[in-house]
Amino acid sequence: MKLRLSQEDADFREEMRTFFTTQVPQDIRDTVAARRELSKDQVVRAQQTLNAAGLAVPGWPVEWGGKDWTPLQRHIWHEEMQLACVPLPLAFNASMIGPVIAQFGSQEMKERFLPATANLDIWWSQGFSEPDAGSDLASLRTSAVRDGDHYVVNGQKTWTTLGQYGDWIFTLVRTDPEAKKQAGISMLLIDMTSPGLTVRPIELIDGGHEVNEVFFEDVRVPAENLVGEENKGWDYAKFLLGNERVGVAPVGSTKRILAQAKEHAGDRLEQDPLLAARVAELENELLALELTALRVVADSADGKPHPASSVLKLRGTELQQDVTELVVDIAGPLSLASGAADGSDVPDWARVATPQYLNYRKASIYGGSNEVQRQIIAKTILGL
Amino acid sequence: MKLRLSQEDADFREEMRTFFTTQVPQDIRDTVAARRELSKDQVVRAQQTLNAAGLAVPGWPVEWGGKDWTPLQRHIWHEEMQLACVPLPLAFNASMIGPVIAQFGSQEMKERFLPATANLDIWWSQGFSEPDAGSDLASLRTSAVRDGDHYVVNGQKTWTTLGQYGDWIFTLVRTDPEAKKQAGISMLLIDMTSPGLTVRPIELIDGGHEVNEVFFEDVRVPAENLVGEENKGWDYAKFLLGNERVGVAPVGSTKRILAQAKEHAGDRLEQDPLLAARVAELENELLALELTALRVVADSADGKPHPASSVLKLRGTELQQDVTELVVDIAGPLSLASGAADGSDVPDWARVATPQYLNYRKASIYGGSNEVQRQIIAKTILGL
Amino acid sequence: MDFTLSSEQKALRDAVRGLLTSAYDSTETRREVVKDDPGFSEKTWARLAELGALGLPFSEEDGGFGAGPVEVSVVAEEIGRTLAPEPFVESVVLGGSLVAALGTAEQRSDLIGRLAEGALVLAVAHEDLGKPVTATQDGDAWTLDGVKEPVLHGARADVLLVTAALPGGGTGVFVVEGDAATRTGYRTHDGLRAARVAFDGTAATPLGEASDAAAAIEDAVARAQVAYCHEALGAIDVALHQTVEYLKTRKQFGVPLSTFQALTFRAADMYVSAELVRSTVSWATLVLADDPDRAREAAARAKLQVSRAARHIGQEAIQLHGGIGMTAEYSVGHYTSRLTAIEHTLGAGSDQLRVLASSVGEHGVVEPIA
Amino acid sequence: MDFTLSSEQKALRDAVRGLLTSAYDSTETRREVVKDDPGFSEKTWARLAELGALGLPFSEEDGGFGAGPVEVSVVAEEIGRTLAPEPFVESVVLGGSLVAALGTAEQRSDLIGRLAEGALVLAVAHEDLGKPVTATQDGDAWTLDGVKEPVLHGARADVLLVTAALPGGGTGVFVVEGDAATRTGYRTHDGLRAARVAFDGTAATPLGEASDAAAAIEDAVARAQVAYCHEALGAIDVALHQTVEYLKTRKQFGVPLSTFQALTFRAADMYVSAELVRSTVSWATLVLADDPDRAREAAARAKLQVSRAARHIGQEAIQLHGGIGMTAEYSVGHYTSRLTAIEHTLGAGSDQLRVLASSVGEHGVVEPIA
Repeated sequence: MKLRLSQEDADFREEMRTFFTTQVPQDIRDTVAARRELSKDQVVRAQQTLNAAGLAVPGWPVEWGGKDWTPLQRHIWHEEMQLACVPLPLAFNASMIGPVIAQFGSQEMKERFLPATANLDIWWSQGFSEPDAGSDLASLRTSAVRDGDHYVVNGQKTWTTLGQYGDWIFTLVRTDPEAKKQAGISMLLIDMTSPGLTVRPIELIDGGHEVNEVFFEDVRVPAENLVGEENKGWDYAKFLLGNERVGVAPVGSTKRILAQAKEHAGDRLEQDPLLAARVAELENELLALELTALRVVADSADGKPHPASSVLKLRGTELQQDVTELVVDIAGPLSLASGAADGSDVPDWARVATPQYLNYRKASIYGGSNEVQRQIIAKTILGL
Repeated sequence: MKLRLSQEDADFREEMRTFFTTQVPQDIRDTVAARRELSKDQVVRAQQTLNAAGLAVPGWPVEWGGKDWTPLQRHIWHEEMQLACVPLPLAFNASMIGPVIAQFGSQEMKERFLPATANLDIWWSQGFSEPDAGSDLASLRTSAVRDGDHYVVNGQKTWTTLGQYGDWIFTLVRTDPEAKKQAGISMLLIDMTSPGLTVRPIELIDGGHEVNEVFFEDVRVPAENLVGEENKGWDYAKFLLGNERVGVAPVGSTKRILAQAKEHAGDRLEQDPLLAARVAELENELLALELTALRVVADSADGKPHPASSVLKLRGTELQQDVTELVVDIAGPLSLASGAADGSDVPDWARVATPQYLNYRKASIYGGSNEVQRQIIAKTILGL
Repeated sequence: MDFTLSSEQKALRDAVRGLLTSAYDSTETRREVVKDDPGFSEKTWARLAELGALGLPFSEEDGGFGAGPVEVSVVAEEIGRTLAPEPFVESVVLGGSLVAALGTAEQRSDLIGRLAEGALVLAVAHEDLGKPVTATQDGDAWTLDGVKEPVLHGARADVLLVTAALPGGGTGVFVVEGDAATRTGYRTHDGLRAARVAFDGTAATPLGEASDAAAAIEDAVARAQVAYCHEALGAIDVALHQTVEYLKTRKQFGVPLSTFQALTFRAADMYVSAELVRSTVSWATLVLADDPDRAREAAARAKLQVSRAARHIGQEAIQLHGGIGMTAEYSVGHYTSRLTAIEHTLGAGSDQLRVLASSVGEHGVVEPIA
Repeated sequence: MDFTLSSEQKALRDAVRGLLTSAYDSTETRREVVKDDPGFSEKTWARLAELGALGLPFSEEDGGFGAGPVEVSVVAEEIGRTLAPEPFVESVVLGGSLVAALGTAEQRSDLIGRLAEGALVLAVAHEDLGKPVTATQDGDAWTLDGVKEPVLHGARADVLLVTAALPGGGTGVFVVEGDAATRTGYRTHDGLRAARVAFDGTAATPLGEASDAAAAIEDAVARAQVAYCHEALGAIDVALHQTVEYLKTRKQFGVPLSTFQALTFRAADMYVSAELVRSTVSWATLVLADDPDRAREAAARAKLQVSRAARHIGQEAIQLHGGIGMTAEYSVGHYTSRLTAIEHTLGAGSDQLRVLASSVGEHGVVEPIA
């Protein structure tokens, strides 16, 4: 057991820190620091800056732009990005469909999609969830029927995050209606400009527009856009969802927001022992989470997932929510002024506090709810 | 809606307060205040003092010593006893078997048992739980087989609180082994000096002896000791367990212990804002509980149980546990000195703090665990 | 001791409920109403006046109906149940209480009379960003300088009641015509409205005497806090009810969610929170009516309990709904948003806790009944 | 960054585990051992010495084995897993650290030598009831006056290390032969032993110089705190494991308890707590080894996290067991009792939180790696 980073890792951290704080455009980092919504252009520019330096998709195979980093180095890369207010590479591209295509796609598919995916020339959306299949993803009903060289897709997807910017969408579709649940599912890549495909915005409770419904009405998809084999989509989806061990818990950004919260609180940290104690308790909980993430990356060299990794998403989202709630409490009555515009005396951080708090209630729902996480821990780890 | 007590109820409260603080022997009240174990003699003397004044069994029918009080008056009686450090009348007698005999027993059985039960001339024990039937009471296996004028009882009961003092035990026994679960159960009253009946102490984690196992080996019980009808025992047990609406939550004693805790804390309440906040929060939670109890008694005039009554046991035991935990924290390192005896400088309240804390972990388990309470709320009240 | 409503109070409840459930018969209706300024329905406001709801707590000689805190609580709870955006607590309870306590006979008759008729929206400009508004006297004339923000419904208000530092020390309350101040209105996250209100040598009239009104302000704040607590009770009730219904009807993995004990137990805990907070809030209303010396303590206790329950229930209501609970088309998230806003209006739970903690050594047990 | 044990450390763990699980092979065995004074097994203590466990953290020149905080943590965790009542942390970690830091060469060689051989039980008399013991000098001779309580293992100790107020200010540490003090021993709730130890002109020898040793005391306390945290980790692991096994095997209503999702989710939450606390405690040990300047901060953070996790898991372990968990014949309650004792030894969670809260404004983010 040892505490310190090796000299090599310490140098690596310094290199990352320098790159992120000097090479990524300031307007983008300022927007992240202010907890304001990034424009599509900002997300694209940020990722292209990273990609130009070979830092957008380190988890991919080296031949497609990946890095042969240790898990600890990937962890450092991921944390430093967050601490430096750099937007993470778009998850749909970098963590989801990219690795799936690299693993299961044909050579042709790889060449067609991977470089553009790494560089965010294609903005990918995710088409997994359906209105009647929440946590029970496998009960999906969107169908793809083979018709010559094409599949004809009909159905509806929902909770498609940033689908309004999407160029392509990777979907799970039912190709064998007779097979039981998981068995009849395939993964199809669909051009979002295809006739019959429409995107409808869903407004969230913070007033923002970040998720969408996607409707498919006789959408014709070339058969070459099938990933891997027909009816194997569930395996690819499991690979996709289980792929990421590094960066499951949003530690770095939560740390940053907590540090910002202390600045917002200012003198009150000294005057209000209850507030100071709450901050100290959160810092300690967050430290435990970060150390758990470090344990997981340090011990996952043998390729098997570390059992503690399952706590990262669960606890990570809880703490993310606790910290957004803290900021609202520090804002106090100013937290009401979410709609304040030019001329208001309410500082910007206080205006975004409640919308962010409301928005982050999603963190424990999306991407495998915390109930699903508890179920996984109980069943898989504890054998209950 | 109104806040104040009627003049009549205010007078009643004053009368109770005066009686409890002047007529109940001081040594008994001191023992309760010190959170030390009462001797059998003290419990008996306390109840006999109450009974002599007609205050031991107010919930019984008037002809057997009950009072025709309003629910609010019974609530006041119950609270004032606790605040005055008066031990409550033994629940097994006053709240459990007494009302059952009064409701379902023959005239002969009433005359034989009720006066002695009210006066604690008979100390009753409860024989319901069995080792393999925890929350699932109806799966009990102790059998009673009719043999002429007797039942022959075989089996084992457990968690028999204060069984070491018991003169008689009221039991649930299986009289029809063919019937499904609840249907074949009867209630038998058994003299604990009967041959074949043995009591074995169970030591608890606080080192105390308050529960027991009771073994029945061919114990012969006169058939006249059957309560009501054969195979109707489950109904009587439900009546017994559902009988009490007043006093479900231990509000008064928890309030008293919290007030004592503040005395123990002394100056630290001013010096330690976190401690003061924790006390204030507990006081507020306890106020909500007490007010809920008042709502329940005030609104239960029509005889139907108020839905909110189900929260009283659940929340009451949680707060009881929170307050015992607080006392340990106030004692700090002195809480280790639980075995200190004469000559120690550790104050008595600090010595009993941890054993009490450990002992009260039972509060959320015994008498219908808090999981059972949540199940009742979900099913019965919310219809889930 | 009595926690039940009289038959008159029940009739009032039914009338207000009827009015508001028809005015806000769906989430969509409310979203339409709050989309445009002033963020509420002038028609519904007028109907509340016709029903007598806006004059309830005021004496008959001032133009009110001589009812008490219980009647106010009945209206506030229905506001909460429907998330009605009309400024009942702001205008009637907070504003009206100040006028009733401090105003001259003439001011009372004028302002309360118009308020009761639905002809006046009052806003109290009390929050500032650490820099109090100052009042300056020149002969009989007073002017105000400084900024108040956020002022709830401040842009729409016909008349502003402004708390301001008096030249000789202490805090006074001043009446300012809405138009006389520079106002920038905006939407709050719960769909309601607030404003930055700036005073720059703005003409103002003292409400009553221009003397320290701190006690009257605290008292009016306590009344408004308790009314907000009732508004929260209404919202809590609906959020709980909707969650329970969702668990019964929504299927996952082929069975209703109510099959999952981990979820139903959490609903049970929500129910426990809801019942406990109802007890404390109802008690606080009775204290306002019968034991005014304890009004501030009772309001603090109620608001602390509401803070805990509102967070618990608001957060769990969304979580147990899952994704649908996050959407603006569905109502449960709006309840959570409104509960969050109520918590941060007139002092949060943590503020109440600080006050209660500082006096915890001054009593033995807390006795609910004097 | 490395959180794994070396093969030597694993071998040490296995050896200690083998020794302790055979010494305490059942709840009943431990109950027998702790029934009579001194509340632990002298034989097991001697065997731990034979294994080298009692000399681990000391330099070889002082008679130790030159190992570090990680090895100490390995032993402490096994102590926690078996609830072994031997005074490892008290004698070796707290007492031994003070001797190593402050003692003269002669004292070090004597006390640490005997400690490592298992020939010495050291107790540190540090807690008092607000009145510090005072040290008085007369020529070269020192005497102590006052009372220390509770002193863990104080009645059995061969030698006491006593913290005392020096005549010129500051706190010194004094060596007192156990017999020289007036000692009243008693049982603590977790089955271990403590004592009231009184000094009345009792002869004492300064440990090293008779100068202020506050920094060395704080440092030794930090080491002992982290060792206690590892003891807690061991207990937490077993309490969690037993609870999970119980849920799998115990039937209610005809099915295993593991059928009830409300229970299995709570077990999952216990697992989350257990993993998180393991991370923080392991880190604190690495800090002791590699970054001693941060030792006190790390110990405070670890002990705070242990406080939270120990309460959560200790309480839930009993609750999920139901009645059986309350009995002394079953082990899980003993784990809860021991966890409660650890929390209140050398500063509770609330004490750590107070310290951490007071410095929260002095840094931005908390960085685990320097």
